[in-house]
Amino acid sequence: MVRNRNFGAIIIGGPAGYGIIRGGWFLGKAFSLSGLYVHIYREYPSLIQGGHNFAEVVFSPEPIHSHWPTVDMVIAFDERAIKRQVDKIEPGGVLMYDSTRIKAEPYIRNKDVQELPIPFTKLLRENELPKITMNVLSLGATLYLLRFDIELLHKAIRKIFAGREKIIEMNIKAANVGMQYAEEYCGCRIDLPFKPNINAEPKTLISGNEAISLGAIAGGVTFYSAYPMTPASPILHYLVNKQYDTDMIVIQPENEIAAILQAIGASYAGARAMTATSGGGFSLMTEALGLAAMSETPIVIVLAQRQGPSTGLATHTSQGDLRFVLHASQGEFPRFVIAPGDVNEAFFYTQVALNLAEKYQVPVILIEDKHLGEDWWTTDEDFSRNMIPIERGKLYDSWDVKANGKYKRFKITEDGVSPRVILGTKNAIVKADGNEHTEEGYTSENPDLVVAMNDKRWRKFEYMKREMRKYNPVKIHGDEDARICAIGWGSTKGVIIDAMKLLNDDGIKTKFMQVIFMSPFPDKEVSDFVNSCDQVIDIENNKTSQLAGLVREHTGYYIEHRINKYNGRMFNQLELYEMLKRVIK
Amino acid sequence: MVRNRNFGAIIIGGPAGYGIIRGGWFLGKAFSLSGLYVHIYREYPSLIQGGHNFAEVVFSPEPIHSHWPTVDMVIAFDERAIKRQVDKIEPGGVLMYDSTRIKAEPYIRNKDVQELPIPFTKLLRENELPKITMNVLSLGATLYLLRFDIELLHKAIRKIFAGREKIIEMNIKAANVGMQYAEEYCGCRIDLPFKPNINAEPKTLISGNEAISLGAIAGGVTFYSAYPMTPASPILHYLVNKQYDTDMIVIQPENEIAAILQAIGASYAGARAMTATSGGGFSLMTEALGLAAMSETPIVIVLAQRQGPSTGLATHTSQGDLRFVLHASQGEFPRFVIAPGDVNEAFFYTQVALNLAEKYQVPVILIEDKHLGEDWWTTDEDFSRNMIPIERGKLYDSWDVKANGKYKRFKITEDGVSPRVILGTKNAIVKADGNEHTEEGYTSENPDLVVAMNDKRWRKFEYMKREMRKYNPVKIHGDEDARICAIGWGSTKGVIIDAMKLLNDDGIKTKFMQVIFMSPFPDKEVSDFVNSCDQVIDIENNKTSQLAGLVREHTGYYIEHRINKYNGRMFNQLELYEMLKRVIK
Amino acid sequence: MTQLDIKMLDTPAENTWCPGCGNFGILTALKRAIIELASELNIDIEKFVVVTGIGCHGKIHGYINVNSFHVIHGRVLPVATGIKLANPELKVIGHAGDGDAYAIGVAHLIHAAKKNIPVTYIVHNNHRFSLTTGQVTPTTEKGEKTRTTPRGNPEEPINPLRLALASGATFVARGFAGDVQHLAWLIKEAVKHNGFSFIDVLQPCVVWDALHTYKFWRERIYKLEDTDYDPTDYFSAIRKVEEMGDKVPIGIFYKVNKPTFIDMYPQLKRMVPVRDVKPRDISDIINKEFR
Amino acid sequence: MTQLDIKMLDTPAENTWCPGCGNFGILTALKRAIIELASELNIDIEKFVVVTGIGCHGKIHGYINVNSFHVIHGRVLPVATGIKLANPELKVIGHAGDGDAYAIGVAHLIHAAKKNIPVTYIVHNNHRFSLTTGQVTPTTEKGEKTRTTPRGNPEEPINPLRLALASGATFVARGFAGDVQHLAWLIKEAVKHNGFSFIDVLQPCVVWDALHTYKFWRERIYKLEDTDYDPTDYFSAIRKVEEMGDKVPIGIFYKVNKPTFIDMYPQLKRMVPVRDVKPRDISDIINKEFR
Ligand SMILES: Cc1ncc(C[n+]2csc(CCOP(=O)(O)OP(=O)(O)O)c2C)c(N)n1
Ligand SMILES: Cc1ncc(C[n+]2csc(CCOP(=O)(O)OP(=O)(O)O)c2C)c(N)n1
Ligand code: SF4
Ligand code: SF4
Ligand SMILES: [Mg+2]
Ligand SMILES: [Mg+2]
Repeated sequence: MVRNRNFGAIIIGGPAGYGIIRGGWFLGKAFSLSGLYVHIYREYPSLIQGGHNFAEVVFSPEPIHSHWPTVDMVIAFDERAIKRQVDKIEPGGVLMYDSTRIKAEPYIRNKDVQELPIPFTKLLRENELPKITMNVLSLGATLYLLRFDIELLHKAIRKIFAGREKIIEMNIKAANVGMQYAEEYCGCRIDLPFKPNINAEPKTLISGNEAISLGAIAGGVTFYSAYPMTPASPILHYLVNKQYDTDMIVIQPENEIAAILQAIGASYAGARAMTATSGGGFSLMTEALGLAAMSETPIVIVLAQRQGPSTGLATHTSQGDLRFVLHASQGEFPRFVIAPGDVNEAFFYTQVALNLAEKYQVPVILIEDKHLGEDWWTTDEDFSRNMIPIERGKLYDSWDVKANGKYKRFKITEDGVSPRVILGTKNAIVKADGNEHTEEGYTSENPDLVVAMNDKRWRKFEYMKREMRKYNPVKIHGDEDARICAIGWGSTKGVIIDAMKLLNDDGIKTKFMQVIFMSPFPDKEVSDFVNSCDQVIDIENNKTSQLAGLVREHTGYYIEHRINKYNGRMFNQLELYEMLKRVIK
Repeated sequence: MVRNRNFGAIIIGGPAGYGIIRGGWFLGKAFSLSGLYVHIYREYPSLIQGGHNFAEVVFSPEPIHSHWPTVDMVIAFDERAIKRQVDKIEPGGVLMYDSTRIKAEPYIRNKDVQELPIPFTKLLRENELPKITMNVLSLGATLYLLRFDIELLHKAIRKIFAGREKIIEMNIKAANVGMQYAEEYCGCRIDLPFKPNINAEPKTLISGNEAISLGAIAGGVTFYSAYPMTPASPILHYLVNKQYDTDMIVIQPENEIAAILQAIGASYAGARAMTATSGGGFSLMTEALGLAAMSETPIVIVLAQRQGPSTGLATHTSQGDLRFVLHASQGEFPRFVIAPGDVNEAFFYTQVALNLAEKYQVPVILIEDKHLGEDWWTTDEDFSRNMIPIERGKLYDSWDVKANGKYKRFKITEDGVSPRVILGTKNAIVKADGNEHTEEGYTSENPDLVVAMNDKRWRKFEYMKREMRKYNPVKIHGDEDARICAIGWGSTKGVIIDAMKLLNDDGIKTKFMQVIFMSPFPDKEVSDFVNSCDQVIDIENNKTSQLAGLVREHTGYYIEHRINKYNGRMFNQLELYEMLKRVIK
Repeated sequence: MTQLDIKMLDTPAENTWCPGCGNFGILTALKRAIIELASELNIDIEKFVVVTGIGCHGKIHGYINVNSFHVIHGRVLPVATGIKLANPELKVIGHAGDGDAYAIGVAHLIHAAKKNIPVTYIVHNNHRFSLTTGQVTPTTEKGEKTRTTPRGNPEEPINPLRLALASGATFVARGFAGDVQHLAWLIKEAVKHNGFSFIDVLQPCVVWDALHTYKFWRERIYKLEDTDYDPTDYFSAIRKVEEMGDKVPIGIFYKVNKPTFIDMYPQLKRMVPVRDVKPRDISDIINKEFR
Repeated sequence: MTQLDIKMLDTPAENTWCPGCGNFGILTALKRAIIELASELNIDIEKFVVVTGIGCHGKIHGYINVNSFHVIHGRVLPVATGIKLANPELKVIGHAGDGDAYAIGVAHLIHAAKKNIPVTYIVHNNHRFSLTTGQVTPTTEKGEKTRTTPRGNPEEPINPLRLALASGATFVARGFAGDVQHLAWLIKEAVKHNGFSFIDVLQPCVVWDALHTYKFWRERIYKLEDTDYDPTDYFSAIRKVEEMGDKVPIGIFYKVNKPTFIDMYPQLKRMVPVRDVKPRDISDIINKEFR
């Protein structure tokens, strides 16, 4: 397979504390502001300084969602970065590195690599630039290599630091120093078949966690309580800063148990409440999840997966927690589990989740992962136009006893949903209970009542199934008529779509079902899909093909072909393409 | 269906605090000591005094495992007991009640019930007997009604209070007073087609929790840490008393998180460690479960199910937590989940669980429920002859560096199991880690290592599957050639077997597969079974037929016919028989 | 406002506490306190919220006709916190057991005190896990035989007041279930206190605790209000809480005013109504930060 | 016994702490303490066990060649407890972060202190969740800006020593990561103490905490051992722990001998070897109780 040259790929790598990821994001920003499609893939270890961080920025005039195993250039801030990344440089590609401190020669000996040593430290000193501008300096040089207009970077700098003139000046200077140095000392260049257009409509560049945070803001969350845990923390970090402008209450309590129970308390009082965590924290929330279910208190929990078991790999991605969230907590109760696959869906389904939690008074788990949560993508969608109306279901702020009778928190209704009132509402005493209870909310062990209440709660499930079908519980991508099929969920969406494009270039037609609702499970849709295929391939970022298990449980269909990756890293396009090629019959 | 008269059934009911359950157990003891088969089914609410407790004692010269909806007699200690139980009395049966305080007339008007009013309080006073002997007094009268030898009861009293002569005397007196009163004031009698033989070989009468406790003692548990939670607490209560004689360390720590982590710590140090809890506590243990898995520290967790979700019905039974325990904790790791179905299996599989945990260095969850845990059955098995050898797997208390090389806690082996050493062993530094780690136990994020370690842990699963097959992962009961089939798990075993007997009396041949291993799932066995049937009926004490879901997930077979009970109560024989009759085609 | 009568707070639920249980006294005190507070502060009964744990104490949920949430074992405080922060105009009163509060849920006590969350926390301290049939708790005396200490509790009990003080609680008190009037007064003071208010209530359990009977406490108890004790000094308080022998003080051990958690957050101070859930325009954010 | 050399405790793992991090000082102190204790007490290195939480501090697991268990966030003490009770001859040293110990795991501190579990608990108090990029913790000072308090922490910090004292800890100390010799001495004293020993270590985090630098502490710190302070009186200690301003005492604040948890249990006192796992004859039990 020959690499499709309609994108560029650049890795920036070095120790934590050097602004590596930030540098990658700057570059992505420069490209996205100029109308290119960008994806920034990143890996970083669980430490604060040192180690090896890298970001791979892929950019193209066409949509691109995933990274590539080889790149046009590596920018290396230390020797380890060279060691780890040098082999990814395409023949003829460029290695830029900090020549003040590193010798690259041993690594590129006999390799077809253009070398661009830059004495970063010296340049910074000479130009009175602080260390933190080193990444921007390297990007100035990069734009020169690409023969892209340096103004792309200037524009990004102005945008990013808007209002802080000194910082803008400093960074523009750094960018220019880098560009000039490259121009002077290097004949090398990177040839790409496209050029960005500085006047193009800027694209939105956003991560899944940012999209979820915006979804929470747009979706009217008023109470957010979370204990930090990678890779869910960025939502907390984002919202904690936005709380003042949005009148949102954002709390970091003593632990995850408190986080979810505060949110449940707030929701009971009438707030729109949300929390987020990763697997370890979700484990601790398990008991309270059942309380929310039993007391029919709406709650949205974002679960950002990382590689387990246990603490596992704190900063690496995985899709290992699907079954866990589907079945967490004792007893039986309906829940929504929704898995967005990209930033658009992250934004959209956060709002959906908030509505569904309140309409059905059930827990809603939004399951994402480190890759979707912390990596960035451009999108053509304007989120501010993708807002959906807030639906709070049967929630009232007054209660007319004459008209409606005595208020009963758990009134048995045809659809299983009982009216809620804002706590403090005149004439409505709200008795909620995590024990089994009467319609009024008094604890009861009466066996008939137990059945009635279980039936009431489960009656919702039928309505939840119908409701789910309003929101694309599955999406089919690719060639509708194809008989070679992939199935997957969550953040692998992007790479699967990209790999299918590569297959298409080979003349192999495929289609791909992305499952978004995991509970209720869209059994009919999935069944129809798998039965329309000659071959179905399950693709997951885990070891045990959990979706395939679900498919069999709900449709009886056994998916024989399975592609799994479970080293904490996301598939790259080419790798997945090759894995698919090996499997496709 | 005419009732098969070869058993007797007696309910004793009244407020908590009156020794109701104890009374039922006394009666069961008297029968079992005389060679009858006994089952004591009981229900009690979540309170300490008052309310309504009852125990139904069924007894027969033939094996009997479950209760019957109607009874030969009700002993009522208060009016509520009459109200709740009177309708269960068979035509011609007896109502015995405390006539000092209750008028029964309104409840039995126009009913074919023999009445035996006994002025308990007065009799106690006259005979200078304390209130706690009231239950024994009623049993004395009961034996008279049955025309059973009062010596049966005397024998039980002597046995139960062995060594405490005063108490024996007092209770024998109470028994006699009851008998004499009945003889004097009542012509009524209960006719049963059998009589117990006082010289028969006594049978063991035991509850599931007691059997598990004995399994722990026999199985060499040295560390037991648990936080009280119904219906798991009786294990703690039992072991806490036995700790001194057995040199077991038995701790009640601050919460369930501490309970399991203390056990994990002890196991890491080389102890054989176990804990037990119910759903809420298991929820809190979820995170630590993953730590045990990741650090490959053996641990046995007993999960005693009760009706959820959340606090649910604290004292009522359920099979609602199967999926939860199968998938609890983030990430993917192998585990054993074993569901004993009766007291013999409770004893046996506790020992198996302890061995498997250490041999495979994985968490083992023994899943039972309130019914199995807290109700009593007779058994013909002599547990002391059913002990299995303790196998601790690759565990050493010395380490020869010359012969074996540097000790590596997570050495990658062919079967996935690495040698353990007792902590403190000379020349072996043991580094355990809940983060992903190297063979030596140092934290690592290396992607190839992540794969190698996941593969190592999962390699065990293949061996676990083989091992499981040594221990009857399924059992088939009933008529091997039948084509009408039931499938179930756990404590419903007894009632399913009894209901099948009733079907057999109607000439309907059935067989029943009891699934004991839930993980690894005995897919082949189950598949062969369901495919040998014309009709398969899934029977579960839950709402969502969780086993049926598992069967489909693992075999593709969809079980259409499902019998569910989810009011917190166990099926009775007749009810299940009738439900089956309605379903059987 | 309608005339308030304590009968209004009755419920149809059957009371399943044992006859003579100390919980009855606490229930009566709570009802009185709420009725009196409602009229003194001129607020609706609907503005009171009770949060209860799991245990005998937790059943109070069923016996009082005010808003209430019967949560899970040990988690009264985070739920109470969420309610209060979501709607600061509510008066939130938590009821926990000693097992609930000092065993499984002790972390929340420390942090609610630290944060000075303005809710009231009433602990029914009966020295036992009573509903689960009488196991040892963190406040069980040394030597007491319980279901799980068959040879007597070998451990020293914790001192809940000391712990609350050390955690920064701004209102620390002890009540007695056998003195309803005093307890009702304490609850009122606690609810009126602007900050985290903590009352450990000595509650006889007539079934599982033969030591701490009504008589036991009555012989020992005296009221701090009847002495010249000054409850505003931390060091006096930290000494006073050690008095637990022949003489057992009840009343307010410590009470100071400090900024509450609500004072600390501007958006909370603005008392944003919880019902104000509306979509927010994000186009500005998108344009500034993401495009 | 082989000659002990601190180099024996080195490991092949790459150290990923930031240059200048206070954790280095704690690591060195721990190594020294262990080496010296091993020879002073004449016990094998294999008898030491370190248990660590999750956070920067937790990485100490990788940097010292003794038995160790890198557990989950906040759960050092229950694991340490299990190890110690299973095998009382082991010397168990827990290392936690301030987030680990005082936020998510605070309940265990209170109960380990209450039970007087004879393990040592060393808290790397750097006033931040550092590994998760610098969020506020329970010990962050009021006003400090952190990742999750962008306008300054509005809350008062807790005082860990006060909390440990109030929970009944029998050895309460503070160390400083910048004074390795003193800290090594403290650790040795703590390990030798027969009971629960607690050391809060002031640990500069050079990345996330600009306030509590080495210089900051050096300007304020003095040693209790250099004064005539008497660490055996609870009320002196409870006053002393409040001293946290221009002058910051380090050293042993409190040290008393009380029965430990191990003393309380006869079967623990017998030091039953953990390896003694053998089937027990149950025929007697069966015959007496069940038949
Ligand atoms: C997570 C969890 N663990 C254990 C239990 C079982 N449980 C219910 S109430 C209780 C103890 C109650 O003691 P306390 O809080 O003192 O209340 P009391 O009954 O004495 O009023 C326990 C352990 C539970 N419900 N949930
Ligand atoms: C249950 C759980 N919640 C959250 C986390 C994420 N987490 C990892 S370390 C840490 C905080 C560390 O702070 P501290 O204990 O003070 O250690 P430091 O990094 O400062 O040494 C957090 C919140 C986790 N690993 N597990
Ligand atoms: S068991 Fe004790 S605390 Fe519970 S209701 Fe009875 S007397 Fe009260
Ligand atoms: S972030 Fe702070 S605590 Fe963590 S290693 Fe760096 S300096 Fe040390
Ligand atoms: Mg209690
Ligand atoms: Mg810290």
